[in-house]
Amino acid sequence: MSELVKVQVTVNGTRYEHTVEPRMLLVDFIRHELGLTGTHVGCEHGVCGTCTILLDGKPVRSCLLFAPQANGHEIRTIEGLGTMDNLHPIQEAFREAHGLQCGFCTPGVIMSVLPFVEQNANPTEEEVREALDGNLCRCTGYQNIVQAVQLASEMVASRKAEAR
Amino acid sequence: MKPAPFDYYAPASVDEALDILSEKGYDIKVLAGGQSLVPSMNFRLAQPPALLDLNNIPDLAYIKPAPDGGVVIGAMTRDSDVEHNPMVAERFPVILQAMPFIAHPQIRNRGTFGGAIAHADPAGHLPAVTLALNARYHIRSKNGDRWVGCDEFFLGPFTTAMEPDELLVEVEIPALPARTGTSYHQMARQAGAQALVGVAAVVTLDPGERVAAARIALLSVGETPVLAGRAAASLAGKLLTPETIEAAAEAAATVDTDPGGDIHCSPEYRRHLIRVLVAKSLEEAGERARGKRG
Amino acid sequence: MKLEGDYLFNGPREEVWAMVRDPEVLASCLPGTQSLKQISPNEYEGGIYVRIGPVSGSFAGRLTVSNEVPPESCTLTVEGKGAAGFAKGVGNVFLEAQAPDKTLLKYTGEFNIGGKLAAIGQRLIESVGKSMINKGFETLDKTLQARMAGKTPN
Amino acid sequence: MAGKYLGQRLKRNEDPRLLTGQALFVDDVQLPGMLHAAFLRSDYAHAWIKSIDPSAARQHPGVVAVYTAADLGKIWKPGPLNVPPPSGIPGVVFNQRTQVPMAKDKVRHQGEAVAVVIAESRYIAEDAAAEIVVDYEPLEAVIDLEKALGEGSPLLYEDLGTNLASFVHQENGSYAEAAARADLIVKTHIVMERGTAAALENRGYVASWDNKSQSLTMWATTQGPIALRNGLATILGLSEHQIRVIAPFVGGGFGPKILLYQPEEIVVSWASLQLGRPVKWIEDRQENFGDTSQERRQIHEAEMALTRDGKILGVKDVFIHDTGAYNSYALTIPLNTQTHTTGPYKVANYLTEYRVVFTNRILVTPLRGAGRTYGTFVMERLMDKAAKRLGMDRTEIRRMNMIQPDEFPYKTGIVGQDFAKNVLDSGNYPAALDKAKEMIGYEAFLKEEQPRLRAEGKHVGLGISFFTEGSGVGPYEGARITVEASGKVNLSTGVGTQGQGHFTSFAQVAAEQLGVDPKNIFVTTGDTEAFHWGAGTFASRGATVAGSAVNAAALLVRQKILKMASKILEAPEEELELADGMVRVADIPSRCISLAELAVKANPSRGAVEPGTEPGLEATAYFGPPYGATAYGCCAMIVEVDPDTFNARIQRLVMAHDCGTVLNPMILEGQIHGGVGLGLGNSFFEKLEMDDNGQLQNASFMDYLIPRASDLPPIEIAHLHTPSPLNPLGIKGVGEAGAIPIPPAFVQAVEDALPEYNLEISEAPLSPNRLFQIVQAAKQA
Repeated sequence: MSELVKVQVTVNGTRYEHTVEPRMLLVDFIRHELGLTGTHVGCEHGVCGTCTILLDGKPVRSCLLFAPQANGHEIRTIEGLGTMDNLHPIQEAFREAHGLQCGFCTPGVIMSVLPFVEQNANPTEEEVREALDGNLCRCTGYQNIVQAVQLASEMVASRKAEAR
Repeated sequence: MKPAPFDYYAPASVDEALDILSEKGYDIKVLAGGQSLVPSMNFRLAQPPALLDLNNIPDLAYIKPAPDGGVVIGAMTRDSDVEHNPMVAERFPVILQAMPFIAHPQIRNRGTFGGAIAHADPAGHLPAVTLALNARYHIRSKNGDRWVGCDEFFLGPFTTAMEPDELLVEVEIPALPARTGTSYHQMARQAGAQALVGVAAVVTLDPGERVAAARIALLSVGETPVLAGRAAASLAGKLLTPETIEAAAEAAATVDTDPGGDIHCSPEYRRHLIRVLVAKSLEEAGERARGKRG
Repeated sequence: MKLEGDYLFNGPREEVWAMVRDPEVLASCLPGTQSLKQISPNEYEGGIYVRIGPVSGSFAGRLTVSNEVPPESCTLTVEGKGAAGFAKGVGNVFLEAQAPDKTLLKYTGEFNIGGKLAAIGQRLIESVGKSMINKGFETLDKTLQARMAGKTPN
Repeated sequence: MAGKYLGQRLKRNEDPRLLTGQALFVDDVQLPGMLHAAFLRSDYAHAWIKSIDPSAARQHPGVVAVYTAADLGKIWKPGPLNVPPPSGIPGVVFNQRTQVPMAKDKVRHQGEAVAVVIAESRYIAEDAAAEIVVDYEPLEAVIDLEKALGEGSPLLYEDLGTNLASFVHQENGSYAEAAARADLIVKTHIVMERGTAAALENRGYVASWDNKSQSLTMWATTQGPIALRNGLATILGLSEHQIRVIAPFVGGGFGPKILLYQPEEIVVSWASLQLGRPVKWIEDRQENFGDTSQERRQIHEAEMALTRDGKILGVKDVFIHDTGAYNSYALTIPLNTQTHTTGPYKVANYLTEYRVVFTNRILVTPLRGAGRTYGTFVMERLMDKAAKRLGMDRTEIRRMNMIQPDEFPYKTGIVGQDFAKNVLDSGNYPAALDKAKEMIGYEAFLKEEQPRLRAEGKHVGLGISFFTEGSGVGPYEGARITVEASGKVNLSTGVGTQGQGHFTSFAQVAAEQLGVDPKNIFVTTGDTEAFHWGAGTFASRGATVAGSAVNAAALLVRQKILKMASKILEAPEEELELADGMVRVADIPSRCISLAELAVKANPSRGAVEPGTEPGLEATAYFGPPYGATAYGCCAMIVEVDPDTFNARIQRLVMAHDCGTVLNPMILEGQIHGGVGLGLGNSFFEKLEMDDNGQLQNASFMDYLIPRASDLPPIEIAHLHTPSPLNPLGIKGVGEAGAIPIPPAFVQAVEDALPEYNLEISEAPLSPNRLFQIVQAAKQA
């Protein structure tokens, strides 16, 4: 076993400090050390997108980082969006458009497209499909995910407008 | 699919990194973006005894203009930062054209420009693109700095001219001459999948629209990124016509390369793709060169 | 995977044969070979640490020489096993004297891989295999030159 | 028959949990003292195990135990069959060889488990597994289906003396007689290849034996929790009541998660019993490619006899089916092939015969589509070929051979997966064909658009394919419904849920009967503590069979409610209505009582329950259909082929579909969308590349390609509604619908896009490389 290293990280606004083996994958750290099991594991080789989180605001595969690499960084996971009683607009859009079935890929999908949704008020279907290409879904044929993302873009944009 | 144990080094400076590298040499693996290395480690295909993580060295991430009109890209610059850089887009649109084919945005947010070059995957996009752009690579070790031109850099699959104690610190891409057009085309089975063949073409025309210089680099066709020298030579001094383009594509598919097969692509299909994609890239690069009267 | 090819050595056939038949020399063609131990007149075992792109790890290797017809031909069987899977290559090697100091080595054979190497690395195998064989021959030729230089009184 | 809740596009009850990361999946289970298992698996496809030396692994720090087959004692034996071979077909050969918990003397496929390490973490367990030394004597692998049955082939089972796992022959009428009087006979040789389900969640189990309560709790990614509990009880020598199996949220099933007695289920639960600590095993993606069952490899020699005006006289289909190293699931898949080949068509003379072959590959069990896919592919290819030969329109030849709406129930005489002679229950097949043609714009496309696009240099083709989907088979499912004192309704059933929306659709069924908002109905699926009896979620039967049981139970509770309320409100039952959680007298809404109050009265704390009545507003009911209901549909698509790269893209896809009564159209459409996704995979992306030595060449998502968002077109769906007479709600299944018609429609469209080569494609899946080769061959011919 190699020397343990300290990992200090802010996840969804909460600071954590844990000591782990350097080889621990970031997704295992988030899930099993921090107990935030909303981020899922699908392939552990960076292709399926299920483990996508935001690292310093950008979507990355948490299965392709070692926990110590997150040291000093900020992470956002699905648990950092809305709650069951108060869904984030993107979560609401997924429910409204039936953009999930088994729901296993969903947290990764949502974290992948969250920046896209925030930056695109009215994306075309083609743009949305491109934005979704880094995430595999086996249940939906993507049809309703595409619609959910389009709806989410509208909802986020209109909330922004309201806030102004 | 959990990686085997390793010793972990995360230096904060290049000098510190070079010290560690010179001490460990063959037994330490450099971790840049990790988007190719970590999957291998998760599969336990790669079990390096130690990792040298460069991600804590901010000095290696930058995009700078070169005095000649080119650019210099720090080895740890994230692919997505290159992809969205206006200067790169203006000076080397071919890089921008190739970028979206590198896996997926989530991977490009983490993967690095230098990491892809040093990894030297014969199917990698960036080795071939920088080869077409006649880049040179700035390499540093405790013993000093050296620059290796792209024609001498790629020695075999995943094998470069770098020694185990050396680090790639930046990539220098020279300015394109006037009347130069570039193009990138590839065939993959789906977005983000391995390219079956990819072609980067850089074509410079003389004032009479004849080919003054051409560099055509191919990926996924051999042991390294391959510069299609005979194809380029066949165009020298000629107008780009359907006939000369076809002849060049033929040379690329039959003289410059002897492609092998894999489960996605038989050698015959690969040859076919080389013909089609070289032709398409030359045509587009030529059009773009003509559009730039400079 | 089928293997086939040739390589022209700059040396007499007997010298080339002596090299091919010398497992230490053969082992030197593969970077990372750690040790080699003779376990029978025609069998050798050793460890090798491979580091090529996505693969890095230790393999236990075994080399068997059979069907020997000195200095013309033999069959080399190379087997390797490690956490990443296994590989087995069987090559029939023929040496043809083309001139007093030119020997053409021809080989035909088959190369099979299994486990993760095959499952994850199939697209790489052909190019890596070709590259390793060619590099190996280059190393052999260098060794040959060195040996001959050592033997020739200048 | 849309009601207030039934048939409505209601948002799903389960979504808030799933969307916020609060839904529990098996790998989310964390227990104090939990250990982690990693299996050592064979790299060889076929080898004798000469010895296993686990001593180094046992010494590894953090390792608690290492077990091999030899350590399992009495537990080690081939598992029971999941499904028996069919009764009622004469001359069936069935050589039973089921999975073992870990290989003992011989490994029969790459990925087969040979040892397990139980350690403090998965990381350590994997480290130690690499230290186990296994001495194998490799054997020649049996991969090629035809060679496997030939003289001198190596054998998977020496004692059997053959690689033949099964032989089945069925014939209705006489094909020979039909062929003798035919004007035309078209023949085809069809090859379909294996893919994998690739649910995004891999398999996983957490077993926790509690010594004090002498009970085992097992969280499992299973589609059949009750069957798993019963099986484990038998294997481990426990009472069924000592085991609780929980299938929490499951990240996609698609078939393989219904397979029981999987080695890891047995080893993990047994290890927990041995060690008195919870043990977790989560399959990783690489393991999934080698240890989770797969499907879709058959070779068909088929022919069709027709009159010169296109009427089918008979069909003959002789095929080989790959079952892999074991046949634990018996003959469900090839039986489905047999019953689905003739599909919607009237085929008076039908001969169907197959041999099942053992090969050195992971075992084959149903995967979304489950045998129907090949049958449909074979028949639709024959139809296309016949249409071409006769110069007929491809939809016309289909229409003229279809079973007409007044000909139901239609008996085919062929025994299917439920061991009943196949009967098609209801439908309007020509209407679905017309609808799909209308949606895709059939005539206009062929006459105007295609010629115009061709003139522009575009290679665009149309494909259209019809299919049936036998669904909703028995034996039975059950449900229990309780109105609680809070007014909330509790609903439990024995099936598991893997994303089908049962938490919502079952609530809708109950809500309709009880007049309760579905949001107030708490549905439990997949927990053996909540319901004791059931079979599982497979064969598109969850909604049909369990949904019908829910309806039956809700009806019983409704009757109890009405009976009680009638007394209390002093009004006849016929005058009462149930709505908004109340029972009201229809004309006098102020005379009412809430279900909550009724529930309290039904479970009095003093006094006495009347003799002959039961306490509580609760009922349990079961439903078992006599045979399966047959859904059907017609799919049409427009495909563009890039003549330079031979890449093919579906531009538009329409589906006219009939699965009887619709519980929730939103969920139903989602099922079709997902099926289409897999269908496209089976058409152009998903092939497991196996070499002659049984080494899988693409055991990762880097090389095994699953369709992505930009690979799929928008999907347009139209519903037809022909209720099934086989259940009171008139429901039919839909789970596999999308997957079935895509490959034949896709290859037809590709042929249509490249008419200059006169292609005859007889395989699936294709790939750009394969299409290139097919075109090259056609150019040379």
